[in-house]
Amino acid sequence: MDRPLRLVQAAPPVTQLARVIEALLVVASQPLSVEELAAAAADDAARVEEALQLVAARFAEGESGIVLEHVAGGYAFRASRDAAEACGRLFERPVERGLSQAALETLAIVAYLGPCSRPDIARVRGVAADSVVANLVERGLLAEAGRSDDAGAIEYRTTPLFERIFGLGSLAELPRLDDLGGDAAEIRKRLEQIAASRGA
Amino acid sequence: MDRPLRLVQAAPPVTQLARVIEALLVVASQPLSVEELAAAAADDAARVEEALQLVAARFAEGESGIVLEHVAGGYAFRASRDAAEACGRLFERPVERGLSQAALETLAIVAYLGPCSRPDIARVRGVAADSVVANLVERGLLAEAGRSDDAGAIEYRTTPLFERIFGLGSLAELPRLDDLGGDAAEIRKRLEQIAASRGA
Amino acid sequence: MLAREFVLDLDAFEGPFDLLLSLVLRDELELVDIDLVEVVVAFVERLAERDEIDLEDCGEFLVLISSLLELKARGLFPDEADELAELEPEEAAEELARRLAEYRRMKAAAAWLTDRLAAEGDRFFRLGPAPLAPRPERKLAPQAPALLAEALRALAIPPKAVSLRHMELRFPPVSQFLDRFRSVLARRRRFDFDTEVAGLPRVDQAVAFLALLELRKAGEVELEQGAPFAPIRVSRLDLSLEDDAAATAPAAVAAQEGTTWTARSA
Repeated sequence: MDRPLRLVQAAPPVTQLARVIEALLVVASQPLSVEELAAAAADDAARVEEALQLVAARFAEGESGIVLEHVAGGYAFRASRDAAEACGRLFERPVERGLSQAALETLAIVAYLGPCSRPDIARVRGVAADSVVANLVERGLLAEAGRSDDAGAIEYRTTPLFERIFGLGSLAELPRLDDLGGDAAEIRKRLEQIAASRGA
Repeated sequence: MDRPLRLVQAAPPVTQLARVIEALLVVASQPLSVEELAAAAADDAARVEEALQLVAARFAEGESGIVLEHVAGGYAFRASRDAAEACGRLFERPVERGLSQAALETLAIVAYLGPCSRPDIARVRGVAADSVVANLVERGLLAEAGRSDDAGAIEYRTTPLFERIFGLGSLAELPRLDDLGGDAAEIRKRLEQIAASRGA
Repeated sequence: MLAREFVLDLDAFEGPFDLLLSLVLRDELELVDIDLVEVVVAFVERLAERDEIDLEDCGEFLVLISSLLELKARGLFPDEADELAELEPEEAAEELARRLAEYRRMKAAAAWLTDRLAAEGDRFFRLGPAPLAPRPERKLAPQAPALLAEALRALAIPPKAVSLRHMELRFPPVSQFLDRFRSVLARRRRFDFDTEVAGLPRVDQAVAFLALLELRKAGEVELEQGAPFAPIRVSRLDLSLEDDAAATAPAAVAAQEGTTWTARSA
């Protein structure tokens, strides 16, 4: 009874906490607040603030290519200013020459067959269209066009950017496909049947 | 006239190039190859390799919370392994470990046999591959790679994310197939033994 | 009965084998989604838990699982029936061995990936863009509208039948042999299985044997074998026939009880 039991483990040094914070920040896709960092590190906010000072010193402008930045939502890493030119080159994408087969098929379906939902496109292609459609929406080549009457699925249409890139005054200028069917409904039906016969 | 004009600017020191590389890697969304780094930094590949050594030394496991790794054909930062627990509290693992047996076999088939269609996979596994392939595409581990020449079926390949999650520098780091599993001649012999023991 | 009641825990199905069968027969479950190897493994595991092996159970299971395999093979490779006959037994054995080796290698590769995933599970990295990275703008060169028409026309080309004959096994339906044996038994009271199937390819012989087990299960025939690998004698079970009553009676009783396995295979 003379000596009290030591139940509390000594906290790890702040340098170690600083490393954990570096790790968290390099994985994060958004700035992290002191509270978020403390919760993840299972440590207290005051010590996190202390550790952040160490991180800030290690990752300071002029010292390092990685720089710790305090922004509205918390802390995040950014590229140093003297690497701005190199970063500009990295993110400046070369003009893409062409589209993937999946993208081309999807655009052709929507352009020729009229507004289509993702299940519609999947039926014609014979494979799920979710990621291709998301990608084309992000690139501004497809846009949402309300919900279909029956199933309530979101339908997509081609955009003015699509027409510009394909050099079309309007969708009416698309090359004719009379060999495939009289109208869009007929073509769609035919393609769906072939996709089904193609199987898995 | 005594002193020649200095027209050639001395290349900046490699330490400076190392900082630029750090900056590029901290903002990049994917691993960057030496060529990509060299193009962005407007420097030559040999010097980039040299600078990467400096970056690797600064961001080594055990030394830093941020670690440089060679993965999926390029270089990328990740969190140090000793921060895994903290990371696990804040982030989801890129792919939860619960990949099903079916998913792992499908990944193995595509990784080893190269672009494969769903029927190709079904033929090897003896089970329809549709739902498992759709799931792996959704998780970003497989991606479409065009249509096959003969049957027009969509073919799939593994993604850089697959290599990253499995910690592979490239697909070439997979163990040789010859070293895995059975050999056809040996299996054939066993089949013959079984057939012979049944009597004719 | 073990063969029908043992419980399965598969990716696509959880429950007794019996239920799996009825769901498949009612088209409520896609056979192509079921890993039949798992079913066999589960059955063998249950079997191993028992002290003695019940041949009745094994026979029934064999018939059921082979029927499922046949259905599944046809489901996976629907258009191959005509090409199947072309494969020589020698080639078939070669091909089977090749495919089993390939599948085993893929299983091993999957096991390697599993270990790898466990070892690399503590590597965290960022997915998606960095918080303070510039947003790249993707620019696309002008495209020819003809590409769109081509893409749609390509989708309208009916798929060529893929030749799978290099990897198929000849696999006649069990029903073919059921019909054949029944018609033989309509003419003759007994026949010798080995003589009846002599000259057939081995796979056919195997399917014929399954048909035999099916007939035995239905109580239509009695099977006898004097010693291991001795010829199997097949006798019609039919009480209405008066002749040779002494030989028929005990077999008929066995069929009614439905429990005794009369093939004396030592």
